[in-house]
Amino acid sequence: MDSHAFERVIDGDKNLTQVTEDVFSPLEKRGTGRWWTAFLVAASALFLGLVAIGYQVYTGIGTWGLNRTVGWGFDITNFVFWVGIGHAGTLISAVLLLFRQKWRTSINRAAEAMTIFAVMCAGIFPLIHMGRPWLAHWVFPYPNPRGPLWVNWRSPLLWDVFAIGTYFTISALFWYVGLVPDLATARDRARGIRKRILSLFSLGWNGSARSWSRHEIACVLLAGLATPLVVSVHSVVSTDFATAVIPGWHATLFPPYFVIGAVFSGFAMVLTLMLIARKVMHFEDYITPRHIGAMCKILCFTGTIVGLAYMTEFFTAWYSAAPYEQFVFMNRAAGPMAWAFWIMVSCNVIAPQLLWFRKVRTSLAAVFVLALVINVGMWFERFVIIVTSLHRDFLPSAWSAYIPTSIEIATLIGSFGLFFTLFLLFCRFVPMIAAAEIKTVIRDRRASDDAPPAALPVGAAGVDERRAA
Amino acid sequence: MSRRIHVAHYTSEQRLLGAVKGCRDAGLHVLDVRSPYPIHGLDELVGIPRSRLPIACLVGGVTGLGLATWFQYWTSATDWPIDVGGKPFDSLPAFAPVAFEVTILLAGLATVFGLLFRTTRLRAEIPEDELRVTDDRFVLVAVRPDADVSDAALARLWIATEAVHTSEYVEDER
Amino acid sequence: MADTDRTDDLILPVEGDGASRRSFLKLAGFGVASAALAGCTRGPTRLVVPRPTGAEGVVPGRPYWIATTCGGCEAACGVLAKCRDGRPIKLEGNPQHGVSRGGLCAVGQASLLDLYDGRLVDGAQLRGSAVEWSALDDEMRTALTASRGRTRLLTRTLTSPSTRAWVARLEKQHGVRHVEWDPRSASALLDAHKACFGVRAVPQMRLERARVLVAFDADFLGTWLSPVELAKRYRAGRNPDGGAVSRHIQLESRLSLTGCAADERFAIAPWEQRAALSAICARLAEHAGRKPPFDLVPDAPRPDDLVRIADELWAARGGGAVLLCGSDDPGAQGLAAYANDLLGAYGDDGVLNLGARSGIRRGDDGALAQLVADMAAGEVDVLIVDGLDPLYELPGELGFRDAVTNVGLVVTTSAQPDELHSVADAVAPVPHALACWNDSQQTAGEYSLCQPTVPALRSARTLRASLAAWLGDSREDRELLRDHWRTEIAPRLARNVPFDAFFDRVLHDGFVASSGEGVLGVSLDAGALAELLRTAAPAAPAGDGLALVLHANVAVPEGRHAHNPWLQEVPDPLTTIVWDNAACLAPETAARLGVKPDDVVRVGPDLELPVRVVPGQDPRVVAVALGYGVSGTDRFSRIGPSWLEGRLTVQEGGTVGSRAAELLSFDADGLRWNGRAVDVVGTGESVEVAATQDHHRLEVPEHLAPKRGAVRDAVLITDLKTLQEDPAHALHRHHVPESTLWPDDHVTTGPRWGMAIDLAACNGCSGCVVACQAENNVPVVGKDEVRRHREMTWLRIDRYFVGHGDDLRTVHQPMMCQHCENAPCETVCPVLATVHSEDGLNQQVYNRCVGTRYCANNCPYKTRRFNWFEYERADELRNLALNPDVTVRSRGVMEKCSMCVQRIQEGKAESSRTGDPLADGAVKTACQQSCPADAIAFGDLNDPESSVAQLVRGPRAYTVLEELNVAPGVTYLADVRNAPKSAAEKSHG
Amino acid sequence: MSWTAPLAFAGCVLCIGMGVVVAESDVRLPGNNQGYEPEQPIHFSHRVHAGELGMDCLACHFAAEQSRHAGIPSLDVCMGCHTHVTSGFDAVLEERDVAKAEGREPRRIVSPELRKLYDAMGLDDDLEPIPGAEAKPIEWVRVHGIADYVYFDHRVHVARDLACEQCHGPVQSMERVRQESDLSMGWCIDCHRASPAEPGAVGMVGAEPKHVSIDCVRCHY
Repeated sequence: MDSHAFERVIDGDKNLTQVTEDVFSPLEKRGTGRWWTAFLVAASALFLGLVAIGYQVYTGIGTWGLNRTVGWGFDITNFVFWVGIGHAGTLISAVLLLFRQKWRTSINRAAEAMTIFAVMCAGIFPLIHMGRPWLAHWVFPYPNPRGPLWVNWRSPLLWDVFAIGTYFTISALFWYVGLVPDLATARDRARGIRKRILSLFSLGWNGSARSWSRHEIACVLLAGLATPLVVSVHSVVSTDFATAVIPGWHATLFPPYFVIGAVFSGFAMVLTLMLIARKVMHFEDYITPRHIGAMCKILCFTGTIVGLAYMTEFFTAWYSAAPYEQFVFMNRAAGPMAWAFWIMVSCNVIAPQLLWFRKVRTSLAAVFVLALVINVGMWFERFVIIVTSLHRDFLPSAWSAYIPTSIEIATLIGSFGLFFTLFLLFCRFVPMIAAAEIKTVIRDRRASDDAPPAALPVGAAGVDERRAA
Repeated sequence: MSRRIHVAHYTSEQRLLGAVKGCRDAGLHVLDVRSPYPIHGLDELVGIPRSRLPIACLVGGVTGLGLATWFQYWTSATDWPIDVGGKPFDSLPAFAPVAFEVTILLAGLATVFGLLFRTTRLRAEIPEDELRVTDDRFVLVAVRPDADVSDAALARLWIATEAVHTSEYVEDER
Repeated sequence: MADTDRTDDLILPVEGDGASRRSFLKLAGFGVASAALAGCTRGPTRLVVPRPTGAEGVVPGRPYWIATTCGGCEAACGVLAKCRDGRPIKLEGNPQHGVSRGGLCAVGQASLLDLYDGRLVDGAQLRGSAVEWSALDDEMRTALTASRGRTRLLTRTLTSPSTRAWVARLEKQHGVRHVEWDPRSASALLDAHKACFGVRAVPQMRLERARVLVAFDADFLGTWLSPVELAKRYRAGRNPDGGAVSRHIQLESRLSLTGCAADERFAIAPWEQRAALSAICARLAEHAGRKPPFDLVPDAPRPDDLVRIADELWAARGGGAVLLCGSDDPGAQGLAAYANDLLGAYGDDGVLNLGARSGIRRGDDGALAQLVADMAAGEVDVLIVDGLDPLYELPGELGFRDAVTNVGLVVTTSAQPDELHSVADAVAPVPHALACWNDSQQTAGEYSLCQPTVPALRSARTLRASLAAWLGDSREDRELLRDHWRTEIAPRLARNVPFDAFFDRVLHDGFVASSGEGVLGVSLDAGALAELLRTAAPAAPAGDGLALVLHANVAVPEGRHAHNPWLQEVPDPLTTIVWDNAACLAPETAARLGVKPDDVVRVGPDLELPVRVVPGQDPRVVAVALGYGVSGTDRFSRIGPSWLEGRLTVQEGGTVGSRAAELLSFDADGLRWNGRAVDVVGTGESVEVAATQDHHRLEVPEHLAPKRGAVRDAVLITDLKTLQEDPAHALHRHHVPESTLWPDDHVTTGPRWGMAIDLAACNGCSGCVVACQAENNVPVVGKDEVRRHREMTWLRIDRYFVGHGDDLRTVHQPMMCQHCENAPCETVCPVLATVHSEDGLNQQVYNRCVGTRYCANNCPYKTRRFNWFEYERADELRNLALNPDVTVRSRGVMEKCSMCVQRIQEGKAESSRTGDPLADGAVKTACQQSCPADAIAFGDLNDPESSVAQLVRGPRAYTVLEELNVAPGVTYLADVRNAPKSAAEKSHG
Repeated sequence: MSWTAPLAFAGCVLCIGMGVVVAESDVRLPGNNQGYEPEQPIHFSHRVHAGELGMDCLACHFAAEQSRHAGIPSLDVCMGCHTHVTSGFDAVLEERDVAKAEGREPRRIVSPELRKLYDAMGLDDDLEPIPGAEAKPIEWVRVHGIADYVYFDHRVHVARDLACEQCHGPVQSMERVRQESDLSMGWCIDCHRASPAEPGAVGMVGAEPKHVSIDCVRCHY
């Protein structure tokens, strides 16, 4: 994926003014009918989820289909799924920035926003999966009158708290720092209360070279921090399983396997969102088939690695000669929950192989369907890892099944509702494309396009006025 | 003591860069350049010193690493050692993930706070004629040292560099 | 938890009404009620209400023990009632008691909860309305006088000698005829003994003497006669670690707990019993050089095995051999008696002792049939029923329901509103065994006393007191009892001691035994035996029909236990189901009928039951448990949490399980449990039965089995011969040397609490399950929650089948928190809610738990239990049974076996108070204490002399999932099978 | 000049600082009833009994020696003395003087507070039982309440000769009993950490027993 693959980052022969207009004018208009429809659907899903969560917190975790054997089901599946989704955003914004991939500029703002929203969705689950979520603050090591009693630094769940907390903070800061120049643009186009609000958030940005210089260094530094961070976050999430003794979880393969899976699922989600957004927001010139194609290649690559990871898991189990380990994988592929396993394999390993074909990569409809399929597959991957490993572990007497309840399904729907509600709000109120960054990639071509001014506009009057004032 | 500030607007990066060179040739001191996007190579031209943000980042990171490692060790092995799963009190390998995350967190916070500390103004007044800087205008701000450069030369310079708008004002120097 | 009241002080049933309960509060003394006072800024004000006058010996917060007798069944085991602040909170076996010797079964443990049953009748009732006792007494006196000779008293076996004395007076004074009958009848056994030896009695069974024990359908470890006593004695005769181990061969039609424990087990159909016994008898007679005084029954199943069994029995004759028969067929019982007589089992050194015959079964099926006939003929004016609900317990075909309408005055003493209440004219409710004076005679020389442990919670009167009142003696019940003891018992047992001292000593001890009863010499009446064999034998069902085997479950053996939620929620140790009975079929039978587990089948004309598949059962029978389908059990319909997808435990108006008593058959020789031919047909419907176990075998499913590791080695079984000859390799287990990456910086100097569980001793009786539930305030969660695999029991009994056919072995494994040294659960808890204590306990701190359930996921043994909901504690009266020393867990927290840490702390505190060091055995866990088989040892692993440390060093010791290196604190001792002797040895025999 | 960052920094420092202050200072957290001094149904003065009369705490709270609860004495414990002492000594002296002056036998003086005790016991002015009257319990207000998941054992602490005052404060000088300590977990732990292990004590972390156990199950089960 080098920038040479891109002759142009965007289509449509835009100049600076047009870029500004394209990016900012949708924010200044009323929402379209399509936007409102989408928003209402998403908000309804969110409302459904809130009702489900409220009911569950009020009544008890028993409203989920968990049992003595399967202590985690949809909750942690959704958590890992959403954390994984977030990874593509960071990868696009940080890793591709470090690799100076200019094509990222069209999609990085939205991808980062997606990261933040996905992490927010993810963060809900560890909170509500607690039996007593109102005591969730106990996971923080704050001074307390209990001794003080600290926390268990050995617990991967605690690592999660720090990893997700850091990830959210750094992602949000990175996103916001990158957003400041565009907020300033919006501010300068706005009036009244809108201008005052935007003034506050744009931190007095005036585009001075000094600011730009520091801004760029800060972005590179944050990208440098975010890159190992993003790798660590899903590695830490994977340790929730990898450090456990449960066969099917207890594997050193997990950190890289989870990270690549996260990238895979994240890119699938980016594709899903971008394909929708370019249509709805009319960003066809900015999110071009070349962008889609590049992401498809990443999907194909990561999907194949994910397939390799699946095979490695089976190989490890076989080669370990550990009967419990071997059984778990036999059970995964042929046991009572084999259907989930085969959904996972077909969606994540087999389906992406279609992306080897240029024809598929260039068909937006095919790519959209594939992205959805991969999203489903990656959700099932987490489900398979969590549930099939738990439901039949060591002692046969404790084996049991897991059937989700309506409350869990509603909560899952609600998390999608939250994600899309936030994303739709983002589309309406925040410049979805990093206009300032786009301007850097078009500048070479557009340098001499502006006609020279016919005459010097005299500004002497201005001087006088100022002096007088 | 006061000084005269000259502001010139341009429509492209090339013209701006030309103007910066022209100003310097003309003996004007370029105070600042404002642009809708970052322009590489301006730092030297305008004379912007090397940023110290990386240092802030490093300091934040080292602080985070030290603080997190010490705090985990202190709470688990010194303040209240508890036998957890037969692991030693000072389970240093298990402390690595949190230490790493806190390192990143503090490094990132230090960077961002450093950036904000150096660049932001909450009540910035953007002059009405500079609103297009964030859109498609390039603005050059220069100061004329005393009277070395004549008004006419200046006007010629603006025409030569294809400025679309100019203004000047007097700033009281503290 | 923070805002609930402290349960130990919450004595007052706040919403309870009735003067007795309020006065109970006053008597109970120290208590705290919570009241929110207006204007108070510090939350609810808590009141402390000390009793106005202190009671002697009762210190607030300090437990005291009252020796009394269990009222759970007729076996009348001795119990110590642990009381706090004026009420019993736990029952434990009385270790000194001659019968139960410290053990207590599930039913006994759970009988505590019945004391706090708020649904029981409070005070006398006459024709449906509450009356003063005096009004009832007047009515009864009139009726008894008027109906001279036409009054019948129908009771279970009355084990109380003082009550029997009053019954005798009643018989004498009013010509009342007393009929004894037992729902779990031993009538065939009694009748056979009567016929053969002239003694209508169940002999005392000294199983500890048996070297070869053959049992036909006798579930003596589970439900037959006196399971706790017999389990103790059986266990005493089987000590694989150095002592003698009896050979136990079980022949039975369904799989029973006793069959699971047997060294060898054969499934035979009920109609094959006579033939099998006959074959054994013939072989024994051949050895003895005698000719059997009866015609042999042909077509014995497995003749070679029977000959071998007979040979084994013969080799151990003269004291070491016994043949137990639990059959309802008098013919089979007669054959068993003949075999035992040949074997010398009734001799001085024999296993069976008719001298010290058991007093716990006297019921006479024939007398009951006669009673019903008399009633039908209108010859009964007054019927007094005690302890029975014939409308529930008897099949309709006997005609009790019609006959009872001919009776002028029906009196029941049942406090539980049962079916008889619907036809009874008067109710004279009896108190709970823990709230009254009583006595019991287990064998000829063993007496137990029963004393109140709590002030009366409701107005009730024992049968003795009622009879006395109706005979015009209005003394207090205690006086009646003392009077009997003064005149009848003391003179025999304590001639030289003043009565008061004697009585006080018995009260303190809970029991008294005479210094040995002689053995009753008997001689077999061959003619009577031949006569017995002429009775109708059970016949094989025609065609494809199955023979019905009705049996009692361990936890809910009879209908009267159906109102106990603790018992209903004990997973049946064979089927693992709760809150239900089922039609148990052998796998091949189920396949033949085309039904799967949970499919509903119709058994007989209209009994619909879900199917459970039980390997090892005879394929020609269907086994159904009695004791279910009791009317009024819909009180439990809402016992579980109610939520959107929650389902009721039982439908309103329905019953828990289905009543199978309708299928009992009554023929000329008495009640038949077994052998009725029934059609079993699938209805096409299926229900979700609540079972705690989904996978029943140690083998993993065949198509998923890895090449090595098809069998999970959670339970190890060894052979007695191997164990004795090469103990080091008895387990065929590769010992993994302990290794660790970590430095061991948790050196502790004190005890490390540990447990050893002997799988050879454990018979799965589930007494420990209820003991744990009672001790640790484990909530009852209802059928729906168990169906969702959310049972809360800290201690579960895993039941595994391993092997097939004759090699099928059914093993029970008590499984609870293993208190691992390197506990996987501890590492993963983010908030340090589960950490290790300095004395080796895996601590679970409820108030710190935020409920991530990570610990439960990471527990390889899956012994952690999560409070999915705020489980029901609404029954304030039942809450009195809560243990004040254990936190009542709120929703959202994890819990698990604590190794009864409250007992450890109590032991330490007492040791600290008295200054005496904590001795081995001073602290007993609840499960250990109750175990009738002494399968559980608990103590300090760091003390090499402690009993548990010695067991852990033994050759049978292993830990489950040893290869995970979690270093469990619970060690299991491998099951031992005393396999049949080799062919060479056989020829010697 | 930029002041966003200083503001943010100040905010963070403030938050952390407040946390520390709350944890370390006398700020009372919810659930902390330190200083609680409720009115009781009978004005029983610990100052008089434990202070002036010098009675041993265990004389009335005898359960503390044998049980986890110290116990509130039942009324007959009170009656042990108050059968004879029916009023304050001053009132008795005064009555004696008055009686002397009036030339009659001194009457029994019953103080209004003790009257409540006799009422509860169902006794008349001559301390004879009133026919038909039942003894009623007194509903004292609990001063020292701990959460229901905490099992504090008085007996162990008494056995180790811990002075009652150490936790309950100078009760002998309190007219009305006041909760002196905050009874927080940290307060318990601090004392346990500061107290040396009993000689021959068992199960301490490390090779040498350092202090009284602070195992969770010491109090929570």
